[in-house]
Amino acid sequence: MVIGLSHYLSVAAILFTLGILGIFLNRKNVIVILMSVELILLAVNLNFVAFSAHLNDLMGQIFALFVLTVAAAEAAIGLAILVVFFRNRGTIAVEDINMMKG
Amino acid sequence: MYSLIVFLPLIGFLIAGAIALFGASATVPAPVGGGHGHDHHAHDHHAHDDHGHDDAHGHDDHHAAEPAAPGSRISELVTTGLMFVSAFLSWISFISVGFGEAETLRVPVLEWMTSGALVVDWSFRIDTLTAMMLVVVTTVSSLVHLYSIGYMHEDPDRPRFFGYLSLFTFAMLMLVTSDNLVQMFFGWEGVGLASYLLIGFWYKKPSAVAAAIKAFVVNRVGDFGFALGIFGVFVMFGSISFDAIFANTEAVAGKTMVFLGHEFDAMTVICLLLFMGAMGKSAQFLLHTWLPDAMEGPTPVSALIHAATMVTAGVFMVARLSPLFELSHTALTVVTLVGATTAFFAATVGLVQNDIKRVIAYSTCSQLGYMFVALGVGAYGAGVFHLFTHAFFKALLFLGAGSVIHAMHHEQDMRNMGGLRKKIPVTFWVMVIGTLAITGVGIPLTHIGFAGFLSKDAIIEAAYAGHNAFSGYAFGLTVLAAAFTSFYSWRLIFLTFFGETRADHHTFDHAHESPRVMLVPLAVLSVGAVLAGMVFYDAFVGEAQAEFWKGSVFYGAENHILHAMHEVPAWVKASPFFAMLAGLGVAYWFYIANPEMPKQLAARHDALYAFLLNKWYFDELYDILFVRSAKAIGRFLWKTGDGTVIDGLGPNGIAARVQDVSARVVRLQTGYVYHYAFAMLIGVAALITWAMFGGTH
Amino acid sequence: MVELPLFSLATPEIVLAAGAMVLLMLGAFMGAGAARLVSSLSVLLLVVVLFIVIGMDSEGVGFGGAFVVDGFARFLKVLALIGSALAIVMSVGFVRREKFETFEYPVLIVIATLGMLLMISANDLLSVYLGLELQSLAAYVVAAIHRDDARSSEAGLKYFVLGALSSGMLLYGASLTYGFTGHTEFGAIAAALGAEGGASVGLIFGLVFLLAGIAFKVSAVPFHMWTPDVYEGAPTPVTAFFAAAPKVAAMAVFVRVVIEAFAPVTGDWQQIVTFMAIASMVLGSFAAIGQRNIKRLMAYSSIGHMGYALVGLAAGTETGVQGVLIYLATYVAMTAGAFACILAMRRNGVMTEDVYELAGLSRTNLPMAFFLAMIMFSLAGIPPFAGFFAKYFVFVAAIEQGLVVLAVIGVLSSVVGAYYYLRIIKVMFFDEPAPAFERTPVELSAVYWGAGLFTILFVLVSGPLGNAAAAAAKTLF
Amino acid sequence: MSGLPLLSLTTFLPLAGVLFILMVKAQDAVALENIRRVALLTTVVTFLVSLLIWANYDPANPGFQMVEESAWMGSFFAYRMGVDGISILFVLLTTFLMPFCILASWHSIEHRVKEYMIAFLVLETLMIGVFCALDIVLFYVFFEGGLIPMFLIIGVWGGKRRVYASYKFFLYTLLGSVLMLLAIMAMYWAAGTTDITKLLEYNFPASMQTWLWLAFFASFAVKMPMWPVHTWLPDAHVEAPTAGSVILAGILLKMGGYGFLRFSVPMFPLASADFAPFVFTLSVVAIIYTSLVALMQEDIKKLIAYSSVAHMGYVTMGIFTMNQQGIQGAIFQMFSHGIVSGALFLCVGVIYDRMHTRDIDAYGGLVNRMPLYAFAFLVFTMANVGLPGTSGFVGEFLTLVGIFQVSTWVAFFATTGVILSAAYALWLFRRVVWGALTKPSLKSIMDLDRREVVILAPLVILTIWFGVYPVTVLDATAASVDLLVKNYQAAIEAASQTAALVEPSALLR
Amino acid sequence: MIQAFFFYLFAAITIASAVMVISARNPVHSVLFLILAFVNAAGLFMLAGAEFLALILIVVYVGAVAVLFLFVVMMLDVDFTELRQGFLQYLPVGMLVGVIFLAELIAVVGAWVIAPTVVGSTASPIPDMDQVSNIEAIGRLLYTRYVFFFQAAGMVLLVAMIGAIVLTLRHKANVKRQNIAVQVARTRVTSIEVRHVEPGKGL
Repeated sequence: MVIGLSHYLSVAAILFTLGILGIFLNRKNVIVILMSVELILLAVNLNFVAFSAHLNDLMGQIFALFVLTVAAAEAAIGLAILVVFFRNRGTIAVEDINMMKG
Repeated sequence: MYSLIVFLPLIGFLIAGAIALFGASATVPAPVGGGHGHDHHAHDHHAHDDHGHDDAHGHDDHHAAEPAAPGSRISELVTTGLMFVSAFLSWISFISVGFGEAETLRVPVLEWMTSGALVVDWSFRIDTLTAMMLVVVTTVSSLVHLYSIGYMHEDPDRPRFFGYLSLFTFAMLMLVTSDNLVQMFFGWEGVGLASYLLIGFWYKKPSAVAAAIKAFVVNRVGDFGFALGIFGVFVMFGSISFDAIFANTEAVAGKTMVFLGHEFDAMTVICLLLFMGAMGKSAQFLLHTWLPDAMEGPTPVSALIHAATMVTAGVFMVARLSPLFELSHTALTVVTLVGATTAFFAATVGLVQNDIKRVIAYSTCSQLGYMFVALGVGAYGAGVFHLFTHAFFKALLFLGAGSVIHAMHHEQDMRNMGGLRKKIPVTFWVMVIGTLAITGVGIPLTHIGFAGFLSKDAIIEAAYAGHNAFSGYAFGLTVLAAAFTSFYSWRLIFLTFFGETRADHHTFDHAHESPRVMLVPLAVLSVGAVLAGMVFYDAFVGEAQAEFWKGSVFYGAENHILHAMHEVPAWVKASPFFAMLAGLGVAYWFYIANPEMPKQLAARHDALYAFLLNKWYFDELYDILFVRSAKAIGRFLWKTGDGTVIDGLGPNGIAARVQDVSARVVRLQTGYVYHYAFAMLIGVAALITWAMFGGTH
Repeated sequence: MVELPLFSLATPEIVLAAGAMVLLMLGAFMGAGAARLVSSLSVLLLVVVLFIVIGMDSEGVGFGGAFVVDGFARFLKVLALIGSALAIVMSVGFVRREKFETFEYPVLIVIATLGMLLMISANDLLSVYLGLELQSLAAYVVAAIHRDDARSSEAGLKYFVLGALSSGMLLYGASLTYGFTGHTEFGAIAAALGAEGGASVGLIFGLVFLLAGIAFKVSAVPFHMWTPDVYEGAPTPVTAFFAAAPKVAAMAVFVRVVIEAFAPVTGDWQQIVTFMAIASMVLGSFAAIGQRNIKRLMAYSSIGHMGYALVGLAAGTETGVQGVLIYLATYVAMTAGAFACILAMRRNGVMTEDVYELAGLSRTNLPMAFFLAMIMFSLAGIPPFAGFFAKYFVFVAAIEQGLVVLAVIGVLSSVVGAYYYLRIIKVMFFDEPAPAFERTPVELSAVYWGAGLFTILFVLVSGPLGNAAAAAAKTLF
Repeated sequence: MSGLPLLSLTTFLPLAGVLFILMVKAQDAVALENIRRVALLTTVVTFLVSLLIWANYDPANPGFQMVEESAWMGSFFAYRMGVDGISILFVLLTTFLMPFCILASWHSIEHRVKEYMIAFLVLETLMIGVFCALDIVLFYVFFEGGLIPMFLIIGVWGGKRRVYASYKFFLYTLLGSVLMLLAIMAMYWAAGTTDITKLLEYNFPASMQTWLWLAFFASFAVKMPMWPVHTWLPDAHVEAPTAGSVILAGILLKMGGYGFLRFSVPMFPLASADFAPFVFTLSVVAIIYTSLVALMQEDIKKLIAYSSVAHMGYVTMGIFTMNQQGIQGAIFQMFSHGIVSGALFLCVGVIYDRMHTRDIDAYGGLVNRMPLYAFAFLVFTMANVGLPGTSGFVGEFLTLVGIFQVSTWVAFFATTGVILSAAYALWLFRRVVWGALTKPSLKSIMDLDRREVVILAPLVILTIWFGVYPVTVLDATAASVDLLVKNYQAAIEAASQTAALVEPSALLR
Repeated sequence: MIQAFFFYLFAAITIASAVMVISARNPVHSVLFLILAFVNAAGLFMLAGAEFLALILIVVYVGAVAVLFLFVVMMLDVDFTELRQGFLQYLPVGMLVGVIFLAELIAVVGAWVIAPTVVGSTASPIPDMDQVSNIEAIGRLLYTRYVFFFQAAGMVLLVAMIGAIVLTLRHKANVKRQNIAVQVARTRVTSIEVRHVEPGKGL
């Protein structure tokens, strides 16, 4: 049984779907939404790596590398904003983030 | 010369109008402080026709008579003077054209409209018919001017009045001198405007104003047909100039045109449409309702326009267009029918009217019916002849009635008169002459008689001799109408001048003969009423007619009516005379011998009496049919059509829907971040699904 | 062994990056008092870079195909730089009065601008991603920069969460595209697609995800949801910044991706863009009607305007791209002018954002009312103002391509949109005056005078600008 | 003389006045007086300059004259100006009416005089531009740009419901014209030019013509306005200040008719032929419907507004007769209506300035204290009614002559308008002018002052002059209209021949 | 075979952990499951031949990012009892969207094709593992051809740094801070004041 490209892609697809599902299912905590986004990024990286291997092309890996890097930076900023928000409002419940609407 | 005839009244109008306008503007009282009701200047909203004297209506402030407008005298003299010049020139031209050798003359004045094939110019066409009309118009007009100097003596707005009179005369002259249909239409509507202004001269009287509007609008109904007729002429003939039209009648005859989705004989359509205009202007049956109401105007106005001149414009038009009408048997039949019906209808209504002017008005209406009967059977000369004679005696009757009214301090109800014969003898005698003329007194089977005798009898004979489907009908009705005419005319005389007076003694005691300036025109007209028929009979319908008319009224090849009418049996010729006698007898019996009789009769046949008294209920019918329904429809279209439907479904409705949509869209923006994420994800899912399964794949 | 990349192509970016770091250092060492100096210097820096962009004559592709400089890029870079510079200019007074003056703010704007320049010049999915993240991360931070203000931090949080999700989608799309074509460089992608002669289902998948990620940045429907909230919550100068420059960069990416990389599958992306354009125009028009908050109103307005710009893109032709460029140019000017006026809405030391606070402005401050009115007419697309010509060009392109339905919906929604622009004018001109605003700071009045005059006199300068846009558009084809 | 760019000069001269007015900074009474004077002077000078256009105009030449052209925006569109027999009258009408508008606003506008005058001058530029533009995009720019000053004029200086009216006016007309914009773009796409002279020569495919025609129709029908998209007009008229109403009725409505003549008929002849019955239907409905509605109005301006709709019905009907009389009549009708309805609104303005109400019921018996006014009002009423001898007659008559050649049904119903117009106009005259002066509030009303006489007297004279001697106007339009009609007929003929050729296949289908 | 076994093992654990991430009651657990998912994904990377990335994922991601998450979750004192409420409210629509995505993705994946021209024409082919290690190959590309990306990533990190600082760093007035420079610069003169005290009077 050979593990081919489609196996990897399937795993990535499932991860991606789970990430999306996570956004729908969770409505209480912003952090879990961020984690769902991390899952999506993981799926992306898995895709890149799989394609890289399949195409025999390093670009995929390099792309994934940068994705990791940027995702780290993104996480830092995101969490910083979250902290600021928490300081102002004392909550990070998703439901409470609705001062502005309409 | 013709330009002078036509434009002198215009100049008169401009001068008088300018005087009136600036005079009025200069004498407008300075603003009065505060808003309290009747200050010294505010009395002028009372009706003007009771100026100067006390009357039964209790207006107590006449003594503070308004000062006459500045320039009153000048405007009177100028307009009257110019009118007399014009009248004098008209007679010269009448003699020279009608009895001389002059050919049909065209006087170009100015370009008017040019658009492609449509060329309309201001220009005059002078032939016998025109010259005859010039005489009628200018003579009556100048006499009315003169008469008005006396009659309107106490009115403060004389410059305006004389301006209007001159304007009217100008428009009428433009009408009769026009050499194309559009200029005729100009005159047509111009007299409409002038009559509107004159009827509404006492604009403070609501009834006068209402009558003015009614006159204009009803006339417009006729003009509607006239205008369509002009269009039809242009389409069929490619021109609206008389020369071009008359030259091509043969080519167009028998052609058909599609009108309102059906194919009709072109000439019939055109003639009927044009005749509709004539019906309006000449107050024919169905479009007659404005004429009695028009009596709200000052009496000289009634004499001038609603008796002698304007209303005969329709007759003139049909005569002028005789080359067209000759080619449409159907149209002529309709003309006969309408004319006869009008003659009869108006006569019946005239039987019971109590207002002295209204009686004469219905009489006018009836006489116009006669003229149309003549035209309808093809006896154009007879119709025009009656027009001619009628102008004199009807003007005479109106001015005489005016004199009566003047004497009675603006009392117009004959039930409040009586016994005036002694008080105002001159007026009495001229009225009798007028009545003799209108009832057609003369010696049967000869050509000796008052004006109406000759012309009316000619018509009745022509009706008998006519060949169309309604000529018999016309004959019967005209004879009957002649009896009625006699009855109501004598009734007028008896009620007014004979018996014990029914007026209050104050009025009666103060009744006085009119001043000379009013009596002179009456005298002149009396002469006309007596002689016009006898003098001109030959020229108009008799042996000399061909060289008199010189083709200005056209008789078709098969039209032998002028001969036939002379050949009718003697009983036919005598029938109007006996009808007249019958009418006179009944009138005498009712109003001299047995004055209680009419009341009993009216009581016994109250339905019929009311029917006649209310003019066959035409006003009421039209009120429901047109006025009220137009208002109701207008209101409905405004409120429901524009308001609810168009605005409701259109701008306002759309605006409201937009607001709704907006509110709904805004509600999507919940403020919850996960909803936003949902939107994105669902959006992507939808787009992907669409891109994969829909779209180009 | 591998030739060194041609750095000179990236001169503006390098100068900007270096300048940003210098300014950062300056601020860090001078402390809080340096904010104004840093602001001024960053404007100066942006202007310098602006001149470098205008003055540079080298064009081409560098860094292994990742970076491209062409007329298109330069046109939009100029716009982005102007937008950013105006945003900083307009913020100076605001941050001081609102008491959160920090030197990081201008530096972050400068870095965001750097990100935009990278986006505009991006010729590779990876450089798109990096430029976009650089710009976005800076933007997330500045949205929340008024950190003691709950609304500001909420705006930052929303922007961030949704932004992160959108970059996830973008990346997923990029990965699929890479997987199908084996390349991330636009030219190579196009070549691979061209050779294939069409798109496989997988690529369509990738394309949609990619476009979704980019559409988020231009706030096209249905990826627009963040816009109103973030615009409202963020400090007003930040909103002004968001509304102008980043849209330019994102639209540049949008254009380049679809025109350059996905040219062989035009039919596929065209319908997606068409859908987004229609949805954006309609939503922008309808949702703005009920708004009282003028920043929120401007948010919906910008959604709508991006829809119009996308109309030009949907055409996918040179004319269309030219239309997009002109649209962006006028949009930046109008937005800057409008926000300058919004920033001037200050009474008794408090900013007001309610539309009705503008009541009777024409009698208390006629120039401002006049220019704001003209800008509103322009935004509504009424001739003879700039906004009309912008709409004209994009719709011409759409009609040329037979996208009649799109054009009809577009103009109809512009009528609906006119309603709310008119309301602002109505409030300013027809209503009874409210108390006057505080005296307008000179930099704000300068901005709205400039922007207002530009919109009014655009009709005179439209020729050269149109030609420049035409030349810029030509480089893509 | 001919070297001068007369059209541009006329068009943009008012803007020079705007600059002068902008320089006036002071707010005192003297400054206001100066602003008014500058505005008046500007409009008068513009009128005088426009007379030069008339002097240079050759009525025998059916084509465009005094053409100016300069590059503007690459290949997309250019600055092109020119006049022909169809447009020159409107240019003159515009420049002619403007001084009256300024004069009419002399006292009635008391606040924000500066802005008011600027709005009017800008409006004048835009209006002249509409009639001079020879580039379709330029036309559109002027056409729609005119909405802005008018919107402000109604909204700022209007009556009670001014906001509703101004919105309705703006959005309604905008909605129509954006569709036209799309059509313009499609034409550019098809013909590759926006030059009107070239577009006139271009043959658009028949199927395309239909859509283009409809799009243009959407715009012009609203602008005219035709039934059933007329409801903005009464509202706008009622709320607009007097001068605004004058311009609205006098000029802005004419843009619709001008548009039909300039674009719809010559450029889309086949579609025009197909849609002519449709236009006739709407026109006839407009004539009868709005006349009936006018009958019931209680507000003077609203009544006149509805009568304008009815009169515009004659115009649309005349245009689509496609014959010389109909089209010339339509042009004349527009020209005459510009003078007459403008004058009527000025008349309303006179009494509104005194009494500050437009309720018909609030008046009555004005003739007692205002004879001059009554006279002027009578003349205009009669012109409105279409009395021969006034300018109102000529247009009405010619259009009806035109339509009678095409359809007697339409002519029949349209002619009923002459009855209805008499009814509502005289009914109005009766209620306002005639009758006894019983209302206390009117007891001290003053007649026309010198300024008002200066405003109304020329209009009275022109109303009668053009009724008696309309040849000047008709001659000016004759050549161009002739060309228009010929080209139209040629196009129809060509199409019918090709249709004859393809008919068998069409049958097979 | 062994490769397949490990693939399925890693894949199964990754997916299972991902499910737990989104469904865990406690966010702390979620983070921990996230870490588990990352680690297993690193295993998958390894299987695909991306050794460097695999290790980076563990070192950087698990070591830094995930821990940061954990830190924040712990720091923000969240009331966990409420967090589960309404968990299922959007399950239907979420499942629908999820199923659509998954179905389409699987469809795509199942029928995955690579543009035929692509194979062999890649921009940066992976060199033979025996001659050049994965990390060296990446390095060679990263610092030459893709230096632009590298620098840009640097700027991104700079922004992250500035952003984190500007948002969260607070100079609280009531907190005493150590100022080393001041401490070091302390001299006798600034520290000690010698006062001459008059005898018998005190200060």
